[in-house]
Amino acid sequence: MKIALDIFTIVAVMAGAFFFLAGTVGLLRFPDPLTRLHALTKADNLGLGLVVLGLLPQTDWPLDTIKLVTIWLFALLAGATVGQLMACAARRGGSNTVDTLLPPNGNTVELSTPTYQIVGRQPFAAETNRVPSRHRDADLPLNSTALHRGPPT
Amino acid sequence: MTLALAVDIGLTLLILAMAAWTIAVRDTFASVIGFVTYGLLLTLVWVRLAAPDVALTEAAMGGGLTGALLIGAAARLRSTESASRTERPSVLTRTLAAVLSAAVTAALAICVLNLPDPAPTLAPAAAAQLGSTGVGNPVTAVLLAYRAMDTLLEAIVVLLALVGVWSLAHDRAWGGYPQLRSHADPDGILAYFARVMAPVGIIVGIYIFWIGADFPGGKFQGATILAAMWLLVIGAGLAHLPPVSQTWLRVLLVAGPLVFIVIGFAGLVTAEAVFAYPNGYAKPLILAIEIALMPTLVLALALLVAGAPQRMPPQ
Amino acid sequence: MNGPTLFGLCAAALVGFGLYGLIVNPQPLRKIIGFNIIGSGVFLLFGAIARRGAAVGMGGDPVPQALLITGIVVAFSATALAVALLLRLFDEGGLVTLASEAPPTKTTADPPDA
Amino acid sequence: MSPSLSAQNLTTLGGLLLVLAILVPFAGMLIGFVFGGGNAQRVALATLAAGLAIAIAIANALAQSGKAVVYILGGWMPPLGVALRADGLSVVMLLTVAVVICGIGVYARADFGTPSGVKEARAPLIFWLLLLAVWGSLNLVFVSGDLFTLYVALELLTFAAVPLVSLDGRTETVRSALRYLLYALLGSVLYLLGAVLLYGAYGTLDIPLLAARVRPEPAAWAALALMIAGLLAKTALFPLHLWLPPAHAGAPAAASAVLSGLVIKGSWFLAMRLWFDVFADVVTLPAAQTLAALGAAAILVGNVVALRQTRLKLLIAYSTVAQIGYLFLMFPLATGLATAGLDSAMAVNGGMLQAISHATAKAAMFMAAGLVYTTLGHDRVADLRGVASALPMTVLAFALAGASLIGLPPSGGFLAKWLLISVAITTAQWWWALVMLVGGLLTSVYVFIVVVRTLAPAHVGWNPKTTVPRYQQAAVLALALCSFLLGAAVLCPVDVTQIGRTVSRNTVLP
Amino acid sequence: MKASDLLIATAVGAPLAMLLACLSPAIRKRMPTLLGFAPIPALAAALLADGTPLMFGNAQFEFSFAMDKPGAILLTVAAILWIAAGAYATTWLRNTDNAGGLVVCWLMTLTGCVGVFLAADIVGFYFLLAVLSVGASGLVLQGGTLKALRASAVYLGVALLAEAFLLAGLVMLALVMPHGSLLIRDAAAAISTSPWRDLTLGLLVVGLGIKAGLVPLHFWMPLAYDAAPIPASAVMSGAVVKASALALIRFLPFDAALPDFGLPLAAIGFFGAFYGVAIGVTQSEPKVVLAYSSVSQMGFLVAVIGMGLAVGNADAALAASFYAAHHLLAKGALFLAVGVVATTGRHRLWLVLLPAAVLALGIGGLPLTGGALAKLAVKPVLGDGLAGLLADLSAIGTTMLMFHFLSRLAASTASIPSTSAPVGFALPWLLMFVAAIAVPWKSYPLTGIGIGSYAFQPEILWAASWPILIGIVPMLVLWRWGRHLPQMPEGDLMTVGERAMRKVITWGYGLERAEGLLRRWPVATLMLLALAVFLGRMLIDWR
Repeated sequence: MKIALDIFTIVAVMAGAFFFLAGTVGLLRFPDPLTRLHALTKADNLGLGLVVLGLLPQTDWPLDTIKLVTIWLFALLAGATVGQLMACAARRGGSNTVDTLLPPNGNTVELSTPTYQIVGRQPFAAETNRVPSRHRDADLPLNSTALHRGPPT
Repeated sequence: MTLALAVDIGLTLLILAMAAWTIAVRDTFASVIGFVTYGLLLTLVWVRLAAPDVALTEAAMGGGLTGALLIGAAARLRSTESASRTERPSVLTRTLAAVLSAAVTAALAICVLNLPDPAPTLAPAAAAQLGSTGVGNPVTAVLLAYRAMDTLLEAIVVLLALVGVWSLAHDRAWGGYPQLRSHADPDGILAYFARVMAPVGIIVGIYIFWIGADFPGGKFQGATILAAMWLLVIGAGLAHLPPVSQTWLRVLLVAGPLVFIVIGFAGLVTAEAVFAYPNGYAKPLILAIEIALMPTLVLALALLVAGAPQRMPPQ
Repeated sequence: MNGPTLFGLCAAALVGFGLYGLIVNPQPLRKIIGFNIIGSGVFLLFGAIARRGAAVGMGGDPVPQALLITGIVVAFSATALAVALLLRLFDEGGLVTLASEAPPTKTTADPPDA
Repeated sequence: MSPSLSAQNLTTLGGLLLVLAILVPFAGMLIGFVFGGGNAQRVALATLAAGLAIAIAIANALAQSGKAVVYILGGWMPPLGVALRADGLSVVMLLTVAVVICGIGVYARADFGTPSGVKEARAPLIFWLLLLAVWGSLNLVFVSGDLFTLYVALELLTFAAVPLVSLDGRTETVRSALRYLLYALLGSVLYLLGAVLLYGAYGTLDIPLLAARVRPEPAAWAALALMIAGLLAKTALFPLHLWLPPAHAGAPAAASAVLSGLVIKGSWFLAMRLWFDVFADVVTLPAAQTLAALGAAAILVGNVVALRQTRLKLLIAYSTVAQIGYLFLMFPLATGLATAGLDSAMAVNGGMLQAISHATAKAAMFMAAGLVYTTLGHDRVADLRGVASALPMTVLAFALAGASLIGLPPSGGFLAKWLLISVAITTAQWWWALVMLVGGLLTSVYVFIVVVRTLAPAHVGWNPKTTVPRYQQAAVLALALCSFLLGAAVLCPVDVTQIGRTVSRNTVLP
Repeated sequence: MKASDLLIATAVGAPLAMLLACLSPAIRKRMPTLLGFAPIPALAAALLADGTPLMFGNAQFEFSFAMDKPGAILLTVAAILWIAAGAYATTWLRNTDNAGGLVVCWLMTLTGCVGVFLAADIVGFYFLLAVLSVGASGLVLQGGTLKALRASAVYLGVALLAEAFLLAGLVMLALVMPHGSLLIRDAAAAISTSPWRDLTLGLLVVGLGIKAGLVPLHFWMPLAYDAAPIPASAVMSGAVVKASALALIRFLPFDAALPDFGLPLAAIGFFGAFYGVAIGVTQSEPKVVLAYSSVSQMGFLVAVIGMGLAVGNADAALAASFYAAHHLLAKGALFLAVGVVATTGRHRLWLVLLPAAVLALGIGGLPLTGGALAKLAVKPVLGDGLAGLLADLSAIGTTMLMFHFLSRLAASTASIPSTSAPVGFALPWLLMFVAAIAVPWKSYPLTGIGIGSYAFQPEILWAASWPILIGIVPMLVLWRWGRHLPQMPEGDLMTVGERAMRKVITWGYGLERAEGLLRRWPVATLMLLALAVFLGRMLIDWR
């Protein structure tokens, strides 16, 4: 019985690792944030699930197993929230470049009204799609004209 | 070439690669992200070095709070990115820096390679007197019994850093509250996440604080998690940071060290030395000190991340 | 070549990287990251020494591990103070690099200082 | 099982005072932080008085017992626990810091009093809290016997000093505070690296135990080199002084006095403690002469650049850079004596006297510059007319402090110069004596320039911007007199600085 | 407390007490009138005190004051000059409003001067010499003109340079003193046996030489005496310079013959004597001419000391101090004369000029004056070989210089011919004139050099007078073609010094830029790492 569980663990963890690999390749290959998010959230969550599943038989019941599962749940919750937030920020900007993901770097955002308030940022013109997909985010030309500073306090 | 060594070598190479990338990449924000990843990888190394307490601290403090601090700062400083990049030092400076850093590294490597073989250690001494401290976890025993003064000073360091951060407020904003950058939609996903995670985080934080007496854990790790939860709730826009001039805030901030000093001097009466615990009462006293230190650390760490007061409270 | 020695050498390399970063990167935030990397290198060296001192059934010498925790918290406080100074410098509108400080001997109208 | 009995008999009578010397200032800071507003100043002044009393009590305990005052914290013996230890050197520095901080406290009542209308103002509250924090951390540096506790003390000192620099919040003071913080952090991380190597090689961080175990081997060399380099960065010895001039010139007067007079003495004292107590067997004459060569360069460059400054506070800041050079001239002299098998007490006493006379003189000078600034509205050296008529006591104090820095008798500087020159001659290292004499001449030039400029009669019809309260001038004059009359230290019967020196190296013949 | 201890204590204590009393403005206002009385205790001590030293301090360290023979002679005459100059200064200060500055500096210089004369231990001597220098530079500053500011800056700079040399010398001396005693008495004995004998002697001679105006380092003297007010110039040229001369006499070991040290010293001295005359002749301002005469006479005095050292006879000290005492009186009187002449009209000029002429020529050795006695006292020390000849030649030169001074003095009378000097100026001048004539005669036998009547033998008279007669010839030549001589700038070497200073300042600018470079972040951090590696390297090669 022990051997079977070990084999199951090895197989499950290998599968999990494979999905992580897929997720990473997706992160590097896909051209814009939305598709990258898609790859990451899908592949990595599944990968994590498989790895946790694979490790379950190794842990002794009941405390460690419950801990492992709760850790998995927290990871899922955190991953989903962050993914949704980034996707919302990307779509809200109507454009797909990494600059829109960042909060406007004006000094202070007036939080007078609880609703989220966009401070003076024109969306990018239609030039996003000419950005070659091979282009890594970090080297994106940072034309600060698109992002003009918020009202100085 | 045992499997463990292979894992260690892999981990080391991964960490060195991440550190090199963090230093070498041109964009500050990417460097910050690299640093956060580096912090999490370092947690793995602490686990490999059989130091779970330190792993918890590194994950909470090194990767978590420092990461949050740096990401916030990098976001605000993006506009100065292009200006400061022009001041890249000359090739001569960089080669000299590389040579001298390599020299220091080589010196350290030589020292590491001929550290004495029966490594001198204080583990037996610590273990021998662990009983009188009434605490199971030897690290907590060192922190709160053998070297109690260092922990007291360390709490004072955190408070002093907070006073230093608050001293950077404008005179007109003194007495106001720090303005944490919050962009949350009250009924958005972040608010929901905060409402779900906060209670769970608080339980986990107190749990880690509680088991710290006998198992890896402790007040710094627990306090950091609670501070993180408080920052999450404020980040989600569900609450405001208290104004700086609030009396209860200052009393709580100061309570930890003062209780520590009082109990320390009480030791003079009951156990003939400052910071000594009378026989049998060590555990309760240590717990009392830790309970007093918790609010101080939670508030101080959160306020350190929040920064200097910027906005006056609505009169 | 066992685990602690390997991580000791890794710590030495990290200190080297951190020093290089602290000297060369012009942005102060990158310098703070460099400082943190040096700090983590020093702590890693201390951890490796603790692991070498494992005895009496403990995973490592508890004294260095306790000092490590204190060190990490002190390093965090230092980073928080440095970042606060940096953001205040940014709010003042000053160019956020260390080098741009005006040479102290400029004879133009000197600023009113207290 | 109560802590081992040997801990009790090691803790001497005055031991508890050491714990008080550290915790009273910090407790005062915490209580002042809670009360806030005007009360913080009252709490601070009360703590000043208490701290001075404690320092005097410790000195008394040391003089009576004739050996170092020791306290084993928590009863845990040193390799595991932490011991506080105060020998002659520590007690002399404790007294100096107590006296100078009380002088600064009296002086600062006028500049950092909370205005009546406001419940709590930022700068006054922060200043009083940081003053107590600087004091507590300095006391810890002087009495702690454990290298890691000394690391935490250095960090406390830096965190207390940096906000003092940017207290008035102008852009260039914030920038110089950031430069100071980053450079000081680099220094303390190198110090920690050295401490870690020592623990790795010898298994303890306690000073006497280390002194017994340290042998000349790679770990000791690397540790000593890194720790001393780190401490030199924090003391701003010449090539590493990038942060000192803008920081000390930009800070408000009382803060500059604390920074220049006291804060740099903390890391210098620690370097001395390491050099003479811990690494006594590892240090070599060439290494000591490297330090003194940097000191000599500091004296020459610091003084010449000070001559060219147009603002008084920058002139005094560069004078600090030069005077720090003097502090490091004692290292080769003492090591020379030790390798020659003679007692190195004379050189160490010379260095201590130099440090004490500089602490009091420089604090008085910066506070005098502050008074000049409040009276004239500027501190341009070229235009100090009429100051002598407006502030006679302050100009006298500045002149006395200058005389002490130059080394005119009967000042402490003169006695230090006399001791160091005689050691330089006995150990045939006459060039350090030449450097000292040339440094004294260069210092006299800018002290003469400033004093003569203040003596010039004022423009007709000019009257001071604000009249300065008399007790501020009295505080400045008191500190200057402390430095000027320090030469009388030769009269005290017992050689205080050598009491209970943990390790006397002179018995070691090469 | 024996009587002599009390006398010595009040000698130094009185001026010190008055100086400290000046702290309160009320007393400072009334102090000018008391200036004349401050030196009286010093005069009493000089005349009455015996040799027992006064000690105060504890076992660790104690100041000690004592009165030896050279000290007694010089202190007596110095006290007389201080009293006369004090009276002169009282009237001088009557018409100036802020008298406080001069009073404080005056009392400080007086305390220092009396202290140096009485000091018997090294540290006390060095401390009081520092007080003397700072006070004297303050006196020069009281001249009030921009020239006075420059002169006092030069004076203090040179004084502190001398103090630096002196400190090094005294420390080397203290190291070789027998069982740690600090008394000057043992110093002379200890020097000849110390391993660094030549270096110590060199440092002491250079240090005291600067203060005594030895030639290559004399440029501050004409500047200071010209810029300072008249009473201050009188006191500085008389008492202050003699203090360092007395120190030379006390520190140098006369018992052991040191030809390889004494002869070069004598050579420098004689060169100074002739150099002073050569430059003095070209000057037009009477005070500057007197200053160069002081340079010349101090050179001659150092020559005497040098010869005494070379030949190793002990009574050279007494002879030199007697010569210095006479020069002190004469020079002080002449400076007061300049002040008196400046305030008297042409009609009453001869009333002042005649006595001044007697004193001036006396310096050259006019028979029957104190000068002749001084030259007589010094003759045995110099012997009659080359040194004797040089002495006579310098007498001729001095006479010529003095004639030139008298002609310049006559030209500097007050504009209104009928005015006469206020009594406050004339009385001290007369006191000094009488003292300059009477005291040498009275004290000559006391010093034990020879009996008074010996001086009247015809051949002694003739030996003293032929240099004066010969001196008249070059005076006539000078009076005839004097105008064509090149006009040397006042502090001759000073102009060279100023150009050097300007070059140093330009270096300063370069150094400052380099220092600015050093304070860049990358450079500073690289220096830190380089220092760490270098220190490590320095430690390693201990094996």
